[in-house]
Order: sequence, then C-alpha cells, then structure tokens
Amino acid sequence: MSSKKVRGNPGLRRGVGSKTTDLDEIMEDPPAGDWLTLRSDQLLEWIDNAVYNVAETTGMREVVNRVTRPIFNYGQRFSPHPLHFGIMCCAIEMGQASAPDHDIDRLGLVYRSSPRQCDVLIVNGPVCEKLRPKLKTLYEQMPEPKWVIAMGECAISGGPYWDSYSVVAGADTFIPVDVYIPGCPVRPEALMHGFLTLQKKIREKEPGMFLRR
Amino acid sequence: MSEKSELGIMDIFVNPMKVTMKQFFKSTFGKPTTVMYPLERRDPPPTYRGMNAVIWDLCIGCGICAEVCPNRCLKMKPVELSDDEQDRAWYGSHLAKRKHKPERPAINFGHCMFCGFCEDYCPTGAMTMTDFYELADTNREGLIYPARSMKVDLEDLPQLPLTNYMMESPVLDVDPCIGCSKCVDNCPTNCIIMDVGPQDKTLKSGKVRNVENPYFDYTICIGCSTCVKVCPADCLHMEPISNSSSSGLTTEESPTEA
Amino acid sequence: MTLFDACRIMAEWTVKVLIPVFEFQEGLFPPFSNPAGWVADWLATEGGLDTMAWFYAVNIAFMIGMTNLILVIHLERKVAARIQDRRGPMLSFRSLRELGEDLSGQAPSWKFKKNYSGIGILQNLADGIKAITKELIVPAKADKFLFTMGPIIFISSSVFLLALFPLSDRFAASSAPAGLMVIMAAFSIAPIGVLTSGWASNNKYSMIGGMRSAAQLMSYEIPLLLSMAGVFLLAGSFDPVVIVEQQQASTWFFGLPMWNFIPQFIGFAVFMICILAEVERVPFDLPEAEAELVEGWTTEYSGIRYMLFLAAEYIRGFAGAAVATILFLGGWAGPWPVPPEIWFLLKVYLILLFWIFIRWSVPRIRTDQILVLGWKKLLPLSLINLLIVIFMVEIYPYFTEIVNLPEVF
Amino acid sequence: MEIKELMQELSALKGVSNASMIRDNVVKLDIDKNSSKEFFTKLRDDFGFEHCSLITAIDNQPEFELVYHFTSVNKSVTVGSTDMSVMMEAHVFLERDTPTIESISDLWGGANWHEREAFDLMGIYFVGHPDLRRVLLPEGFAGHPLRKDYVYEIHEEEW
Amino acid sequence: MAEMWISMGPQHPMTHGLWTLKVKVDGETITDADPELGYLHRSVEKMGERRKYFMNTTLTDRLCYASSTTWTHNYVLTVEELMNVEVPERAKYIRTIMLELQRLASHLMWAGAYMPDLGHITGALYFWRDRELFLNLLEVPSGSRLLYNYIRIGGVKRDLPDGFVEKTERVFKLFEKRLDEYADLFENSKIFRMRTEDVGNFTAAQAQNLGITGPNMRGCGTKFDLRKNDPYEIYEEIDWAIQTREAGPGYSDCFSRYMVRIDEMKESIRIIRDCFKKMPKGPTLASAIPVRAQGEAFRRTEDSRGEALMYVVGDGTDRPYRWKIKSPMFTTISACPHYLKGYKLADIPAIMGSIDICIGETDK
Repeated sequence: MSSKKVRGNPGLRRGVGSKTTDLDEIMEDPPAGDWLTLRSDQLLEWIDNAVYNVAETTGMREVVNRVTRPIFNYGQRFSPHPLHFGIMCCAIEMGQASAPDHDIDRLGLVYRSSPRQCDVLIVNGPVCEKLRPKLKTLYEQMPEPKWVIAMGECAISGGPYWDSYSVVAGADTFIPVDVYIPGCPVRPEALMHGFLTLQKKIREKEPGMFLRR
Repeated sequence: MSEKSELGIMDIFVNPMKVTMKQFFKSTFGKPTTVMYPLERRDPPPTYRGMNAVIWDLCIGCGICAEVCPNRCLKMKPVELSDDEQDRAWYGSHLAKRKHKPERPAINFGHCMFCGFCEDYCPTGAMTMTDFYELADTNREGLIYPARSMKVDLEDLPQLPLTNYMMESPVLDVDPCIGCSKCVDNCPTNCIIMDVGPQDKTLKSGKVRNVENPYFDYTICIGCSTCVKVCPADCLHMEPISNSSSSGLTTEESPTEA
Repeated sequence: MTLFDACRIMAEWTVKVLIPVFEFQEGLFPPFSNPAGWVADWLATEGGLDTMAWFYAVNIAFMIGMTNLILVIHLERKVAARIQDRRGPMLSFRSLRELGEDLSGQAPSWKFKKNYSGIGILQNLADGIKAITKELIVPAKADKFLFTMGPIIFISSSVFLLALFPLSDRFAASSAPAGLMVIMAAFSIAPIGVLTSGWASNNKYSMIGGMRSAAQLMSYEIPLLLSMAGVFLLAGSFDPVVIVEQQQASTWFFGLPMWNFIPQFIGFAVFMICILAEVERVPFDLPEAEAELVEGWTTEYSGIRYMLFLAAEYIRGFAGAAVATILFLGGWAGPWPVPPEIWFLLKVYLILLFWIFIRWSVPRIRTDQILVLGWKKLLPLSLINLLIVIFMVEIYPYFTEIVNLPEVF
Repeated sequence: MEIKELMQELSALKGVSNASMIRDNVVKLDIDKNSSKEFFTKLRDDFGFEHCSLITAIDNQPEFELVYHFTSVNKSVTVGSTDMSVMMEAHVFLERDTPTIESISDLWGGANWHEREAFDLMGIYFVGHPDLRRVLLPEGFAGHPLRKDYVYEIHEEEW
Repeated sequence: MAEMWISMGPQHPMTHGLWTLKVKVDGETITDADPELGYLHRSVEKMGERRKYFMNTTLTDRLCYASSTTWTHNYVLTVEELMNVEVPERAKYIRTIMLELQRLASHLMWAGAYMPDLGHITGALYFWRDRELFLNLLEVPSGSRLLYNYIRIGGVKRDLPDGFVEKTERVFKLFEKRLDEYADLFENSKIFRMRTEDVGNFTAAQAQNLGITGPNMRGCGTKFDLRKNDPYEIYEEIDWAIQTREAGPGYSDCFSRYMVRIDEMKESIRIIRDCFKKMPKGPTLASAIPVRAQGEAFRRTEDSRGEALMYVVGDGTDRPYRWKIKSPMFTTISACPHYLKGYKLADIPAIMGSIDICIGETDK
C-alpha cells in the first residue's frame, strides 16, 4: 500500500532518540557555578542517567528487565483502561459493549473520563479538522505507556467521508495507531477482538518498564 | 405514574433497592444475560453484513460492485485464472472471448463500510457477505484483501438470472460509431453483437461504406456501463431502462449527443 | 491474650535472634560499627521490645486492612455486576501461566478463552501493577509541591485509620481512651488533601471538586459528630472498647441485646447518611461527580497516585463501616462459637454490602441539596437524638430516684 | 381554516408573487428581497406561523436562492380525515455580488443558527444578526464550501 | 469564587457527543452559556451532491447514530416525492414497523445515556440491556446492528423474515414487564425526582419560537406530532395517540421529558402491534425505480428527536443538486442558554441529557 500522505512516526511514541545516551555527556559534572542552583529534578535526572549507565554496563539492566518485563507486561495487557470518548456511531457500540449482554468489564476494561488515567485511546469516528488538534492534545495528555485503537472505518481511513473537505483521512495521519478494527459500526464482539489483538501486541512488543528507552 | 406527594422519605432508597435486589438475586442464582465473548459467541442472523466473499464461479468481472461502492473501497484487480477455474466459471465462455485479463474484486477493509450495495447490485449473485467480523489487525496493510483471498467455492451454485439492478442501459448514437467492436470484446455478459449498420457512412477519407454497429440484447444487459467506458468514439451513453428501446438499436432519437 | 501480647512474644523471639547479629557486627570494624552495638543495647531494653511489638501489631493491622481492601473492591465489582445482570471481571488464575511462560522464556501460548473464565480477583492485581508502570504526570502549570502533597495527605490519613479501630477488645493495634475522637479527627484530615490537590491541579474541574468537598465537609461534619455524641453520652467514654462493652451489657426484651441502633434510631440514620457523605460514595460523591466534573478532584492525577486515591477511598469506606459497627451495631458482640473478630468483620461487610446496593441503586444528589439536607434536616434530627439520649441518661434516672418508675434504660 | 384563503391572503401582501399550493397543506411563494422582513413580521404576528423550520441556501449559479420553511404548530387544515399542520415555503432570490438579506433571528429564535449555518457554508450575509459567526467550520476557514465554485482537494488513497 | 467560564467538551462525559458547552458560573450557578458545534462536521450535504441518489442512504444512515432509520426514511421519502415513485402497501407497513422499532431503540439509547448523567450507572445498563433486544430485532431483517441501510428508494431491501412477528411479540412482552419494573427505580425514586423536577423549564411558546420540537416540545404540553399532523406512510390508519404531559408536578421540566419518552415507547409498541395486525401481503419494492430526478421536494417526518426535514433539489442528473438537512437538535442546542440560565452546575448534565442530543445529525 502506498499513500501520498506521511504516516505517523512509529518512533514518536516510545521517545526513541529523544534522549541522548552518550556516556560522556551524561556523566559530565555540572558547571561549577551550577552546583548551588542545582534543582531537584535535574539532580534526579542526573541520578537516573547514572543509574541507567551503571545498570547498562554491569548487565543489571538485562537481569532486571528479564524479571520486571513479564510482570509489568501482565498488568499492562490485562488492565487497559480506555478513555471515555465518543465521536460517532462506534461510540454507541463502545457504550453498548459495556451493556450486560456484552459486558466489557469482564476483560478488565473500565472507561475513565480523564485522559490522565487512561491507557487506550479509542478513536471511534471521523476526525474532522476542527477536532484534530483537540484529539492530539488528548493523546498527549495520556501518560505513557499508551496505545491507540482506530475503531471503525472513519478512524482508519475516513471511511464513508473519504471525499469530504473536513474529515482527516484516518487517525494514523497524526497519531500512531496500534490496532485497526474494521467495521461500520464495529460490533461489540469485534471491539473485544480488537482488545485481544492489542493484548497480543503488548505481549510481543512492549519493552519492560525498567528504564524504558 | 405516581405523583410527588406519594413519595416518602424512605423512597430515597427503598423503591430503587427493590428493583436492584430482585435483579441481584435473579442473576446470582440464575444466569446473567452476558454472552462471554471469547468463550461463547452469539451468531449473527443469516442476513448479517460482515466480511465479503466472492463466488468466483459466478463472478463475471463486470465491475458493478466497484461502481456502486460509495467508499471506493472495492477495486477490480486483474487475476490469473487456472484452467480449472476457467472451466468452472459460469460465464467462462464469455471470459474466453475477452481480450484482456479477467478481473475480480479486491477489497480494502480499511475503507469498506459494509453497506451491502455491492451484494445487492451484483447481477449474478457472486458477491456475498459472510458473518465474519473479527477483522482487527495491527497494521493497515493487513486490511487489504486481495482478490484471491476472498474467493469462495460453493458446491451447488445458485442459478440466478442476470438482472439489471442499475436501472440503466447503454444507448448508441449511430453517427460517431466507428465500428471498432471494443464494446463487444469487453462486455461481461456478451449481450452485444456487431452487425450491419442502418445506413452507409462517409468516412473522413472520403470513402463511403457501411460501418458495423453494436446491437444490444437488453434482456441480459446488466447496465454495468463497461461499454460506455471503453468506447473510443464516445458514441454510447447510459439511459434509464424505460427510455431505451427494447429492440436494441437506437437511431436518431438519442437526445443528448446530437 | 491480646494482639499486643502476641506481638510482644514475637518481638522477644526476634530480639533474641537480632541481638547476636548486632553484637557480631559491633566487633567487626570497631569505630564504624558502634551504632550496631547501641541498637543491640536498645533492643534489649523494655522500650525496644515494646517498639518491636508495636511494629508487628501495626503491620498486622495494615495487612488485614489491605487484604480487606482487595476483597472490598472485588466485592463491589462483582456485586455491582450482578445487580446489573452481568458478570464483572473474569480474569482467571490461568492467566498467571502466561506470566510464567514469559518469566521462563517459553514460547507464548495464545489461549485468550481461558484467561477470561475465572473469578476475576486477579483483576485488582493487574490494575495495581499497571498503575505502577504508568507515567506520573505533573501538569505544567500546577503547584508542584501541593500537587504532590495532596495525595500524601489523603492517603496517609486514610491508612492511618486502619491502625485506629479495634477488631475486638483483644485485637487492636492501638487502644487510646479517646479512640473514636482520634478516628474522626483522622477522617477530617482527608478533605484538606482533597482541597489541596484540587486546587494545586490548576484545573477548573479539580478546583470545583475540591470546593465541593469543603462545602460537603461543612454540612455533614456537625450532624455526624452530634449523632455520635449520643453514643458517647450513653457509654460515658470515647473508647471503642467501653462503647462496645456498654452495648453488650444493655439488654432489651427477652434478654435480647440492645445495641445502640435501637434506642438511638434517629442517631443511627443520621450517622449512616453522614458517614456515607464522609467517605464520598454515591449518592454523595459530589467532589468526583463524573457527569459534570470529569473525574472531579482526581482529574489531573495519573498512574499510581490515582490508584492510591482509589484505594484510599475504599479504605475510608471500610473504616467508616467499622466505626458504624462499633458505635451502633454492637461491634464484635455476637454468639460464642464465632470469634468476635469475625463477627466484627461480618457486620462491617454487611454495612458495606448495603452501601454497595445504595450506590448502584440511586442517582447522585445535587450540591445545594446536600447542603440543605445537612443543615436543615440532619442537624435538627441529630439534636433531637441528643435530647433523647440526655433524657435517657440524665433526666429519666434522676426521676427514677425520686419517683418510683420502672427502670427501662 | 381553508388553505386557499390563506394563500390568497398571503399573495395579497407586498412583494409576494407566484403563490401556489404544492401539497394540501403547503403554500409556496416567492418574495421580493427588499420587502422580506415586512412579510416575515406579518407572517409571524398575523398568520400564526410560530415555528421556523428551516432556512436553505441554494447556489443557483449565478444567483443565490434562499428557501424558508415555516410551520404553524397550532393552526391546521382538515384534509380528508386528518388535521394537517400548515406549512409555508418562501423563496427569495439574491444576487451573487451582494448576497445580503435582513435577518429574522429576532422574530424566530430558532432561525438564529440556521442563518449562521447559511452564512458559514454558503456565505449569505444576514443584516441585523446578533452573532454572525461560523458555526460548523473552524474560525479561519477560507471560503464557503457549499458554493458550487468551491473546489477542494480529495485525498484518495492508492492501494 | 468569582465568575468564571468553564469549557465543557469536546471530551466530556456530559456532552453525549462532540461539542463544547462554555458556561459562565458564579460559584455553582450558571449565568451564561455558549454552545459551540462543528467538531463532527463531515460535510454530508456537499458529499451528497457527488453521490448518486441511491448511494446517499449510506450517508443518511450515519447522520444520527442512535436513530439511523428515521433519517434514511426521511431522505427516501423526499426522493420518492421528487421522482414520483409509488411504494407498495406492504413496504409502507414494514417501514412503519422499522421506524417504530428504531424509535424504541433510540429512546432507550437516550434513557441509557441519561442515567449516568444523574450518576445512575445501573439505570444505563438496564436500558442498554433492553436496547440490545431491539438491536437484535432490527438486525434480523436489515443485517446490521446500528446502520441498517434497509429502507430503499421505492420500498425496503427485503421482506420481513419468517418468525419475525412472534419474536417481536416475545420481546415486547419482556420489555413491557421490565418497563413497569423500572418505575420503582426511576420515577418512584426520590432522588431521581429531586434531580429532574423543576429543572430546565421552558414554556410551550418559548419552545415553538426557539425551534424546540419533538418529545421536548410535547413535554411542555403541546399536542404536536408530525406522525399525526403531517401523516406519512400509514400512520393515519393506525390507532394511536400523541403522548404529552399536561400541567402537573412535572411540567415542562426534565422529568416531564423523561415521562414523555417513556410513554412514547409504550405507544410505539402499540403502533407496531397494530401494524402486524393490518399488514397485507405483497411486494416490498417498487418495480421501476428511476435514477434521475428533476425539480425540488421536501418532506418532514417525526424523528426520535423532533421535526426532521429534508429538502432536495434535482437538476435532471442522477445526483442531487442541493440537499439540505434540517436537524431538530441543531436549533435545540442553539437555544440552550435560554433553559440553562439560573440552574446549578450539577444541573447541566441533567438538562442537556434530557433533551436527547445527537451530534451526528446536528453537525451534518
């Protein structure tokens, strides 16, 4: 598949390359005059980097990752809390999925209204030009690690609104999307299947929590 | 309905709790309504519009499904047919005559909205919709289903008549026709034949001779407008069924092209 | 034998093991390891033993509280699910096998079906683990110091509650004579944390949530304490042990126990409404009213901070139910074959179950309505209750002395 | 009330032409742009059309056409056995260079956003409107997309 | 606390969709409001001009996600008037049945979405459980759960399947029993009454002038229903009554709007039962359906939310020249400062929830 538009950068999310790992630069002492004005967050960052480098060189990082990775991964994949955010038709099915007949609570999914407490952003409808900056903000407000599910055709590619002047051609043009669920609207069962797919992806791809970079 | 005065202070919780208690005992000692999806599933009705499947033996590659798709998610892609498939095809005889490769629909499920128009407007009933809906994938390329991946084989094929659901059929404007017979080669149902034209024509070179014109068999025309698209001389156009004459040939009364 | 005595014995054993260890250390590098010797000396004293015993007692109380917390959360989720005709979390113990596979480096087996066919108590574990891994966000314009202090105030004051109430007269981490006063004081600290974190978040929803919490505190705290005053008057003490013993001692017709909720029914009703407001559960969860204030005062908190808020609210709920049990339901009093601690927990869980039913049966009340309720209805009612108790305790006995009246109370 | 009487009474008003009945309960007429406000005021006060259903703007290249639909909630005509509520469809034609007309949002509160929408998507200016902003499109959007001469790029994915 | 503006939305539990409500509050009292739309503006009207007449039913399905059939039906009715298509009698009955089933599903969707606004999660799940029954019913003939694409120009897609009548009757019996049960949970619950009564009042005259229609207007006592006042399909022949709330304790407030919708659901069941009794046999799709149209036409129908009106202009081709949609919620939201002022912040969800917002149709 070739698209004219640039897709979201996959490295964007994990912050790959945003922080330097150059040993000299990190271990360098702060300038002499700065000792007095050293702020606690800088100190913490410095300690963080130092610990990381020690762990890296001694091989401790591998050991710790080996143990913590499966445990943290377990928590992450069995308790994905989606954002309570509805755009269009699929939002109704998202709500219907928590109805007694489908009961998405069985899979440990609890809809949270604040983006700060969410792991999964479900884009469930067409993203219009007016909405795009807001959705981007919502995505940025969510704490790491976070995932995005494009639910339904409108969120995947614009769907029925492919020739509209105001609908963005898919959510992955501005945020990285992990799972695409086709359907118009997506059945609640298909949404659950999407979450199981996400679970599989987390188990395979998600790095351990310790010094995640 | 009860009026305000009837509600006492105890109705803050007594009345609502009557309902919830009842439900609690009902679903604790009975079975809750929940259908536990990964363990058990509720079958959609037979009419359910899920993922598409194409019965290749019935498909004639007319492209009506691509035409009526409001999302343009369906495209006709050229495919290589094996000899067996060629033999089994219901319209195999017509396919053999066509000059270009046979085409079959491929669907990008990243665009499809499962409206069912392709199924409804398919003149042979080759396009069907299954009840499969678990299409989630981790990348968008995985949502593109090539033509061959949607092929299904049925043991006993439904024998459906060719139906013109498009409510339109091609009409010839005789004057510009150059008799190239491209429409005949491309017609998926073989409803066009070339025959002697109504009158002789003066060509550009000055010669006068009779140019062969296409004649349409409207009983098996499906209104796919392939002939209109391939016509190099723009001598064909689509008209609603009621306007086109049943004899097959239109002469002077074509209103728009004059 | 009380909990403290048991802990004292455990402490003695521990000290017996620890003192040689410290003494051995002392001899290793003389100038540097002298403090080890001081510790060994201190452990050998009575004070050291007591401290050690307190350490054990508090830890046991904490662990019991935390176990109950998980049970309460699970109970809430499951009962709510049954009320709503569904099944609730179903994460099975089989999912731990996936964890084992990952830890041992085996190839993953994909059996989603088997992961979701259990009782779901592991769901709380998964939620907790996930919360630890989440990024902690401090909003750019937030007051960083207060933003971090808010959860600390809220959570520490809630966990502090766990150490304060006794499970029985012999099973208590603390036995202050003013026990219930300390509990109520600890209860009242939390709204400060709410207000602090609501204000520091620099978010209008959070701030309104914090303000509502303060307003709610003003309206329910006075009737709450007044309704408790009746019990204190009757027992003549703030000590939970004395209060429960008084309830055990007083009997009714046919020798049935007359727990406080029978003579002081008004007080009991007022107390139940107020404690529901105190622990901020539906219908009084105004500070985190989801419909209008997104998540209320916790809107800006992420990760483990938020999870601890949630846990602390359940701890407060548990503590509130325990206080109600002590004050009105006779505490650990109950027939013999069942131990008193179990009786106590049973009563607490009964109240919690009632609250869960209330929570999932009624809508949320409005801010002005709770103020009206608090000031105009509950306050007079609690005063009436107080008058009744004063009549019972002071006036009626006084008359029984001068006039020949049956001794009812 | 007879619908024909209503039609005659309406067509007697200033600036009204081409009155006709398109259904048993619907009167259709053309209004002159300059006397439109006067007509609408009378329509509300004297004829009892208390509900403004819809304001449609059509780009008839070159001129614009505004179509007003009004409903009378309380008045009805008897057709056959049913009481049908009376509707009125009014057409106003505007020139392309000066697509302005007097606002009726002070007469019908419900017309307020219909006028804003017509301004937003078609670029009709309503004189006297209290708050003539874009309603559906973001501030700063260039052009009026429902005009026939508005062109935009359609991104069709290739696969 | 000084007066301040609070912006609710587009991501907010109260909004039921994608719009922003800016409210000015003095403490907790609302002094001003300013709704803002457009986050879901998909330019349906412009796209409709690029598609053929029959293809536009996919767009109208997606106009209102809670009540898609009513919008498709409105469009189809308009285009049929434009093209002079005669619809078979049986198709009219099937359409009426589908419309009323859709109205039931839509009202249940509303009721389910309204309860969390009041902090009542259980109520939402009860209503959604019942909605699931109707979705399963609607799924059987149409083949989809939410966006049916069932009503076509000239009739309906296919006939009702065998056993549909019996299945519907079973669902109705269960649903009627449950609806009676829910009375204790909602209208006989004191706190529910406290939250909804005397909140969000507007008078009938105000509603007519501000363009508030449908159940919201009937909640003020106006006896106006387009199914009776401008009948379409076979509503004339069916025995039913308009549901309104006369003056009483719950008059023109959130509670009266709640009760009107509950009563309408009961009335819809009555209509469908009558339809099943009177339904004739016959074809369900007109034989000759034109593809091109010339002229202009409009039809109005009673959507689940109020007066829906579509105006289609054809220029002789197979695509509409201009297609205009009137959404009842568009004007109702525009009037929200009128009925929000003076109430408390906590009343915003109670009021805005009670008018049954659907942003899909509003933003078009």
